[in-house]
Amino acid sequence: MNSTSEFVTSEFVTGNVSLADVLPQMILMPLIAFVSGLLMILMYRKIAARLQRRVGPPFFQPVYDIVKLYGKKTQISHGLIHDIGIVVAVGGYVAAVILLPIPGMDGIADKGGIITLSYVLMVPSLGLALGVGQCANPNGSIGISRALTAMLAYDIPFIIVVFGVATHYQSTSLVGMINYQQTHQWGIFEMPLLAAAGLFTLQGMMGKHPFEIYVAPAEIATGPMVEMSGKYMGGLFVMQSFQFYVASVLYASLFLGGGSNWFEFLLKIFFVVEIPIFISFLFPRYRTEDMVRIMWKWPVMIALIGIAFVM
Amino acid sequence: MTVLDDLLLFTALASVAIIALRRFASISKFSVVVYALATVLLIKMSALGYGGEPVYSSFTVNVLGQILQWRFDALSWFFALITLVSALLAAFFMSGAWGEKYCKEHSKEAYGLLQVALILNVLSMLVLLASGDLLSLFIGWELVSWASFMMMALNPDKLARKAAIKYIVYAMAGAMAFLMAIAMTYNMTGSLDYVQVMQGMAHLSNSQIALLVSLYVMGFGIKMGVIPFHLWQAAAYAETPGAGAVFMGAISARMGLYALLVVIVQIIGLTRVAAIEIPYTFLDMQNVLAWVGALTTIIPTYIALKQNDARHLLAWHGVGQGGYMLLGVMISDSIGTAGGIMHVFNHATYQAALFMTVTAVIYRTGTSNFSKLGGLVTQMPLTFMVMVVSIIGLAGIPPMNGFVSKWLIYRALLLDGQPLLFVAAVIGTLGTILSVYKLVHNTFLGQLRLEHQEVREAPLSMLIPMLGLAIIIFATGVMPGVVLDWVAAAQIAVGIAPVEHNLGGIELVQGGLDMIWVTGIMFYGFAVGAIIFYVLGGKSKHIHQYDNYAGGHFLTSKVRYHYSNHFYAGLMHMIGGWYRNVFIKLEHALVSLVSFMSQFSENFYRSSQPVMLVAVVVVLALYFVLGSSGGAEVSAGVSLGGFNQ
Amino acid sequence: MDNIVLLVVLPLLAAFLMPVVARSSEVLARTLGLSVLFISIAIILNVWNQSGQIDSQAVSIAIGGFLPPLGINFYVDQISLFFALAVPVMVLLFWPWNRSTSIREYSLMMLLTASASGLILSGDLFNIYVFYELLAIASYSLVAIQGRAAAVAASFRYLLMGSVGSVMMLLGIAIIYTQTGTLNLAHLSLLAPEKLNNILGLGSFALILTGMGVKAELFPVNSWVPEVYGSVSSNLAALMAGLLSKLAVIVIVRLLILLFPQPEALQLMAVLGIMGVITGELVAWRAKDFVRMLSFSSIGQLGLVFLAFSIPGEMGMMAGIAIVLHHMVVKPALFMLATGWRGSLENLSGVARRSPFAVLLFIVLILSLLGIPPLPGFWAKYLLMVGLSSQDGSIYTLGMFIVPVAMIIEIAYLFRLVMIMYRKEGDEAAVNNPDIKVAPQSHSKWGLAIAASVAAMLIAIVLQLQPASDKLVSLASQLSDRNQYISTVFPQIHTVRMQSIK
Amino acid sequence: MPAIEVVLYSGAIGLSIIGLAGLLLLNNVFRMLLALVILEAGVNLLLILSGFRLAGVAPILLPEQMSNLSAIVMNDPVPQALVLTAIVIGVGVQALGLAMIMRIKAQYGTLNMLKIREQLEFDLAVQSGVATPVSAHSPVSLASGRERQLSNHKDEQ
Amino acid sequence: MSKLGNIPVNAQDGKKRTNPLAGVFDELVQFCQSRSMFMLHYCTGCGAIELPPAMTSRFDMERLGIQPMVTPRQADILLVTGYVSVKTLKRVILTYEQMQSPKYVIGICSCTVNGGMYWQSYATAKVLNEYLPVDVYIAGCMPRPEAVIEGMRRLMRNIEDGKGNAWKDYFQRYDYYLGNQQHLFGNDWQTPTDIIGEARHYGLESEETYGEHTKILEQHQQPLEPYKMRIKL
Repeated sequence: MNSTSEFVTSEFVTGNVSLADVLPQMILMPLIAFVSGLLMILMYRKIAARLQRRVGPPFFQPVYDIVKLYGKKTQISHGLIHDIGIVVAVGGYVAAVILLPIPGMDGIADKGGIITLSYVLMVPSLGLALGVGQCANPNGSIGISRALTAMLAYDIPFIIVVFGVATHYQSTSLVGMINYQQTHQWGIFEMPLLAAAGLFTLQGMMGKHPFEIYVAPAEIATGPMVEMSGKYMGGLFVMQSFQFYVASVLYASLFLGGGSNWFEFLLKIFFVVEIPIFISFLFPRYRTEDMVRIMWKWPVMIALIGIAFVM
Repeated sequence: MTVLDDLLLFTALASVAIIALRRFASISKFSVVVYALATVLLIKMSALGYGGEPVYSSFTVNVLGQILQWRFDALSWFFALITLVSALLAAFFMSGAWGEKYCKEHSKEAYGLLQVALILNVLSMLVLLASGDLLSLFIGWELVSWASFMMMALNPDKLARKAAIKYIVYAMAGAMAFLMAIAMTYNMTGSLDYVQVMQGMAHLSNSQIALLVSLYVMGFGIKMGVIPFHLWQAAAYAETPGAGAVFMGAISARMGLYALLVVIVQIIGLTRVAAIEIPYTFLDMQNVLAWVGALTTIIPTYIALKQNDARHLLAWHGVGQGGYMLLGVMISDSIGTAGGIMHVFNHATYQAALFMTVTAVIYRTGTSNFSKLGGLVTQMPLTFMVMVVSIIGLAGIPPMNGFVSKWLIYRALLLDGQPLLFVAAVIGTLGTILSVYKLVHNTFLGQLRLEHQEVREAPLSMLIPMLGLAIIIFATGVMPGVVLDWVAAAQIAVGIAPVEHNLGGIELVQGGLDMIWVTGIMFYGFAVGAIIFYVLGGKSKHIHQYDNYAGGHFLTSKVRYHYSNHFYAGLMHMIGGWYRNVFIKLEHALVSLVSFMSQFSENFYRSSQPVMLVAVVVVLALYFVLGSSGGAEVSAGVSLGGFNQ
Repeated sequence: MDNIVLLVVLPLLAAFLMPVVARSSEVLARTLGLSVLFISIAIILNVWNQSGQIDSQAVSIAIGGFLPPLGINFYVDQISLFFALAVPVMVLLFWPWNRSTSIREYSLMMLLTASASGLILSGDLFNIYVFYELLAIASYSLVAIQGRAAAVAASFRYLLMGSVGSVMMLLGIAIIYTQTGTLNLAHLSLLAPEKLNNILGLGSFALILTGMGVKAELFPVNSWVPEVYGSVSSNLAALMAGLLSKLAVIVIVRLLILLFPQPEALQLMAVLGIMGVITGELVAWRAKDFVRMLSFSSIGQLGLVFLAFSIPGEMGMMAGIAIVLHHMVVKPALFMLATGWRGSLENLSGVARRSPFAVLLFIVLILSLLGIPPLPGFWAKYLLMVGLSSQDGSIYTLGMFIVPVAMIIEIAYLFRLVMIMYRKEGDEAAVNNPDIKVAPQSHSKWGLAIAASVAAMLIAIVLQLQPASDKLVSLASQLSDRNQYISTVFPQIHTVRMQSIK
Repeated sequence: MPAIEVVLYSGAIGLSIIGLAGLLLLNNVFRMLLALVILEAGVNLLLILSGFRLAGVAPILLPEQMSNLSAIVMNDPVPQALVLTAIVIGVGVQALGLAMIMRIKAQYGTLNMLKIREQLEFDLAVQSGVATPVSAHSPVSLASGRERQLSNHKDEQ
Repeated sequence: MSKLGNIPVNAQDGKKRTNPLAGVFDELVQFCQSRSMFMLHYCTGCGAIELPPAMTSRFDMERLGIQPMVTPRQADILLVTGYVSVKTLKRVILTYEQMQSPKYVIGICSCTVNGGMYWQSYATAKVLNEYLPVDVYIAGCMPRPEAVIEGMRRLMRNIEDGKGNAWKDYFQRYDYYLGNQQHLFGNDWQTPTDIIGEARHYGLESEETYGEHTKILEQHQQPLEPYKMRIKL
C-alpha cells in the first residue's frame, strides 16, 4: 500500500483556495445536485411504477410537486425551530453537496475529506429532528426516533466501509481517492467486498423501501413529515433529491472512480442509484429492530472481511 | 515568589476567606472576584501555553527523604485554565438567582458550604496540577478526591448520599492502587522525582512496567470512570447540586487523565507500554488501554441512552467522553494525543454548558425528569439555543468544537490502522447523537405542559455564563487552532511531538481539516436553505400546539400528546436485552463477597470458648515453626538444663 | 536519671497507700493519685531536659546497684522514655473524674500506671512478665469494677484468655531460659544469634507473641476486645485501646529485635497482622453500634502495626512506630467522641446538626486514621506501603494488597456513618421502636477537648512535617539498633565482640 | 535422658495438657478456672524442671567448693525464684477469677459459658441500642433469638 | 342552499391582464397545483373500495400526478367516500380544517350528495356542502374508478382555469358553515384549529366570515393563540 499512499499524497496536495475561485462552484454544485436529484426521484418513481405495471408520473412530476408545495397559500408553522429545522435540513445537504467533488469542481472538497463529510451528513438529520420535535406531534417524534435508530443501524457498516476505503487509499481526501481510481483501477475491483457492503448501506441511507419504517405512512402518518405542509414539505422534497444525489455520488466516488467527464459521471451516479431502487420494491418493510439486526449483521460482516483484505 | 506561588497562595488564602465568610450574603460576588483574579494570575503564566519554560514554586518540603515540590508546565497550565474558567463560570452561574433559590430551599449555610466546596476543589486541583513529583501528585490527588466528595455530599437526598458513598469507596480504591504503584515505583527506581523516576524506568523489566502500568491505570481509571470502574461517576455527578455539577462535570474527572498523561505518557512512556505483550493474545498493553477507552465510549454512552433524567444522562455522557480522551491519548501519535487532550477542553466547555442549561431548567420547572418536561423551547429559547450548540458539540458534529477533537481521534485511528477501535469510537458517537436528541427533545421540544405555561427564561446571571460557553464552543469549533496551540505545548511538555496545526485545523497531506472552510460552507448552505425557505415559500401561520394532526382526534389541554417514554423503543427492542447490568451485578457480587467474609470473621470473633483461640494460635504457630525449620533441629535443640553450658 | 525508678515505685506505693489513706481522708487519697501522676510527668520531663544525649544514645539503670546480667535494670532510650511519658499523661487524661468513683478504682489506676511504666522500661525478661501480669490484673479488675453484669462477664472471659496467654508466655520464657541461662535482655541479645537462632527460639517467640498478643490485640487472641470495650466506660476503653495495646506491641517489637533474629518470626507476625487487618475491618463493616465499630477498627489498626513491624529493616520500623504513635492518639480521641454517641449507628442520624463541632472532629480524626494526605496517618500508611513493596516474600506482597482492601472497607463503613450523621432529622425512622433508643447525648467538655487537641496535634504535625519525619527516623533507628542496647547495658563489652554479633 | 526426668517432664506436660483440655472442653466457668490452675501448675512445674538437676544440691556456694566448681551439681535457683513469683501471680488471678464467677452467678444465674456468652452479647447489644431489652425472667435463648433476628434485620450494603 | 347547483363559487373570470408577465408565475403555480394533487381519502363508507383500483396498475392515478397522502397537512384533496355520520363529520371537518389551502373536497357516492340510501337516517349528515365547501361531487352508488378519475380530471381542469376556489369560501363564509355545524353538534362545538385567525392572517376574511355563530363560538372558545417564543428573564 506504500506506493498508493505516495501516489495519493504527492499529487493532491491542495494549496490555499481563494473564495473567488470557488464561488462559482458553490453556486453551481447545489444546482447540479438538485437537478440530478430530481431526475433520480423521477427515475425512482418511474421504476416503481414500471415494476408495478403502471405508467408512472410524467417527466416533470417532481417539479410539479415541489412548485405546488412552495405555492401553497396557507401553511402552518409550529414555531421558529420548526422553520429552522427545514433550513438546516436543506442547508446541511447543500453544504454536503459542495464538499463532494464532481468533475471539474473539487476546490473545496479537500477542506473536509470523507470523515468530515460523513459528519456533515448528520447535520440535516439533526436539523430536521429538531424541527420535527417542535411540531409537538408524537408521530413525528416516533418517526425521528426511528430515523435516528436507522442512522445508527446503517452508519456502523458505512463507517467501516469508509475506514476500509480510507485505509486502502491511505487518505481521507475524496479528491485523492478519485484521482487514484482514475489512474489505476476502480475501487470496486480492488475492494469488492467493501463495495458490496457499501451498496447495502446505501440502501439504508436513502431511506426508501425496505428501510423506511420511520416514515410508515399508515402507522405513524409519515412520521417526521406529519406536520409538514407547504414549503416545509417542499423543503423536504428538495432535501430528498439532494439525499439521492449525495448517496450516489459518494458511492461513485469511493468505488466507481468518480467521473472524469460529465457523461461518465452522470452515468455512474444514475447507475448507482438504480440498484437500490430495484431492490427496494422487491422487499417488504423491515421493522426497526429487524433493520438494526440486518444492518449490523450482513454489511458489517462483509465489510469487516473486506477490511481484512485491505489491511 | 514566583507567579505559581502567588497563584497557590492566593487560592489558599481565598479559600480560608471563603470558609470564614461563608455565611455572608456577598460571598457569591466575592468568590466570582476570587476566581477572576486567579484566572488573571494564571494568564500571567500564559507563556506556558505557547511553549514557555516550566514555572517552579519556591516552596518545597523535605519529608522522609523525599523532596516535595510544585511546578507548572504547559499541560498543567492547560488543565488549570479549564479548571479556573469553569470555576469562574460556575461561580458566576450560582452567584445570582440560582444561589438565592438554593439558599431558600436549603439554607444559607448550605450555600456557603457549596462555595467552600467549590474553592476547595479549585485549590486542590491546582495543587494536583502543580505537583512536581509522584508524592505531591498523590497528595493533590487525594485532596481532589475529598474535595469532590464534599461537593457531592452537600446534597442531602438519599440517592445523592448513596452516590457519594459509592464515589468515595471507588476513589479510595483508586487512591490505594495509586499508592501501591507509588510505593513500588519508589522501590524500583529509588526516587519519586519525575526526572529520576523517568531515568529509573529505563532500567525496569517489562513485567515490572506492566505491574506499574496496571496499578497506575487502575488508580487513574477509577477517577476517570473507565470501564469497569464507571459505575460511581454518573450518579455522583448528577446528584451534586446544580452549580457544583457544572464544575464537576466539566473538569473533575479529567484529573485522572492529567495524572495519566503525566505518569503513563510522560514518565513511563507509551513505547514502554506498547512493548508489554499480553500473553496468549496478539494485544499489547497499549492496545488494551485503547480498548478500555473505546469500551468506555460505548458502554456508558448507551447507558446514558436509557436514562430518564437529564442530569443522569449528561453525567453518563461525561463518563463516555472520558473514553475518547483515553482512546486519543493511547493512539500515541501526535494527532491522536492532540485529539485526546483537546477533547478535555472541548468536553469541559459543552458539558458545563449542558449542566448549566439543565440546572436552569430545574431552576424554572423544578425537575429534570424527562417524563415531566417538554416544549420549553418557547419559554426558554436562549437556554434552548445554548443546549443545541452544546449537544452539537457533545455529539461531535461540525461546526462545534467537539467535532474537531473527535476528528483528530478518528484521523489518528485511520492513520494507525485500527478499524475496530475506529468503529467503536463511531458507535459511541452515534449513541451520543441518539441520546442528545432525546435530551433536547424531551426537555425543550414537543408539547408544553400546562403547568409550564408561565415558565420564564433563565435569569441573566445564569444566562451569561451559558451564552459565554456557547460562544466558546462555537468559536473554538471554527478556529480550533486557538486551542491546538495550547495542546501542542502540552504535548511537548509530556514528550510527544506536537501536532502541526493552523488556525482552521490540521494540515495533513493525506487529507486535513480546515474548520473555517467547513463552517463557511455549512453556513453558506444554511443561507441557501434559508433563501429557499423564506424567499420561495409563502407566508406561514404560527399555530397552537393543540392544532395538531392526531388522526382526527380533538386535542385539548387534558390530553398529553407527547412522546417521551421509551424513546428509542425500536432500538431497545433490539439491544435492550444486551443491558444485563453486568457491572452492577459484579459490584453487588463483590459486596456480597465482602459481606460473606465479614459474617465469617464475625463468627470467628464470637467463639464461645475464649481459650480456644489461644490454643489454636499456639498450635498453628508451633506448626508453622516446625514446618519452617524442619524436624531435624528439634532433637538437637531439646537439651534441657542449659545453665552449665 | 536514677529517679526514673520512681516512675514505678511511686504509683505502686500510691496504689497500696490509697485505701489506707482513704480511711482517714478521702480527699487526700484522691489527690494522692493525681499528684503522683504529676510527679511522674515532671520526672520524665526533667530527665528529657537534663540529658540532651537521650536523643542519640540510651541509658541503662541498674536497680539497687546490681549490674546486669545478674541484677535487673531499666533501659531508657527515646522510645521507652516517650512511652513512659505517655503512661502518666494518658492515665491523667482518662482519669475517672466523677465523684462517685470508688477509691479502689483510683488505686487500680495507679497499679496500672506502675505496671505499664515498668513494662516499657524494664530490661529484664522476667520483669517484663511480672509487670505484664500486674498490668493484666489491674485491667481485669478495672473492667470488672465497672459494675455492670456484662462488664464482669466480659472481664472474666478476658481473664481466661489473658491468663492462658501469660502461661504461654511463661512457657516461652522458660524455653529461652533453658537455652540461654539468662533473662537479661541485653545479655540475651548477646547470646541470641547463637542460642536462640533455632527452632526452640522461634517456638518461644511464638509463645511470647501469643501471650503478649492478648494485650496487643493480636489477631486470634483478641476476641475479648469488642466485649470489653463495649462494656466499659469510654475512658477506660480509650486507655486500653490507645495505650496498653501499644505498650504490648512495643515490648514485642523490642523482644523481636533483641532476641529473635529469625526471618520466620517476622513472617509469623506478618501473617497474624494481615489476618488481624482483614478480619478486623470486615467485622467493623458489619458493626451496628459505634463502640463495636471502633473496637474492630482498633483490631484492624493493630493488625497494621504488626504487619508494619514485621517488615525487616528500618523502613518497617519507621512505619510501625508511625502507625503506633498515630493510632495511640487518634483512637482514644475517637473513644472520647464515643461517650456521647454510644448506641446504634442508626440513632446517630442527624447528630451533625446538634453537635457539628464533634462531627467535624470525628471527620478529621477518621481522615487521618484512613491515611488521607497530608494528615499524619497518610505518612504512616505510605511508609507501610513502601516497606511492604520493598520486600520480596509472598506474605508481604499479600499484605500489600490486603492493606488497601482493608482501607477501602474501612472508608466504606466510616463514611457510611458520616453520612448517617449528616442525615436530615427524621429522614429515616430508626430501625427499632423508639423506647429502646440510646439517644445520642452531648459530649463532655473534657472529652471534646481531648479530641480537639488531638485533631489540632495532627494538623500541627502536618505543618511541621519535616521535623516530625526527622524525629521518626531517629526513633526508628534507635529502636532497631541492637548494638546500642547491648553497649548501653554492657559498656565494658569489647567492640570486637560487637562486630562479631553483627 | 534419665528415666526419672522423663517421668517428671511427661508429668508436667501432662498436667498442662489436662489443664488446656479442660479449658477447651468444659463449659462450667468454675471448672474452667480450675483447669487454669492445673495448667499453671503444669507450666510452673516445667519451669522448675528446667533448673532441676538429678542429684543436685541447693545452690549455695561454700568457700571450699570454689576450687572444684565443675564437680558440683547444683539446682538452678533462678527458675525457682521465677516460679515462686508466678505462683503468687497465679493465685492472685485465680482469686480475682473466683470473685468474678461469684458476681456472674449472682447476676446471670448460670455458670455455663455458652449461656454467659449469649447473655453477654445480648447485654452489649442492648446497651448499645441495637437490640430490644427483655425482662430479666425471659429465657436467655429467647432473648438471643430475638437479638439474632434483629441483627439480621437491617443490612445496608 | 342545499341544492347541487348552488355550490358557491367565486369565479374570477373577469380578471384582466395588465402586464403580460404578471400572472405567469401564478399560472405556473396553478398548473403545477393541478398536476400534483395529494389526496387524503377519508374512507367513511363503501366508496373507498373503488379507490385502490383507481390507484393501482389498472387505472394508475399517478400518471395524473395524484398520490395518496396520509396526513391532512400534506394533502390537497379530501376524498369523502360515502355516508357521513354525525360523529364522523366532526372528524371530517377537523381534518379539512387542518389541510392547507388551496385545498379541495370531493364528495364520492350519493350519500355525500343527498344522504343516499341513508336519506332518512337520524345519524347521518345528508348534504356535505352544508358543512364544507365541496368542489366536486361524484355521484353513484358506488361510482366506478373511471368516474372517480373523471371527477379528478374535472377538478384538475377547474384548478388549471383558476376556478377551483371553493376553499376560499370556507374562510369567507365561515359563519354559514359554522352555523350548520353548530346546528348539528350543538353550540359548544369547537375545533382546535383557528379558522378565523387564519382567515385574518392570510387576508381571506369577508363580512360573512363573522356572524351570530362566530359570536357563539367566541363565548366558549378555548384560547388558540400559539405559544410565542419569548425571552422573559
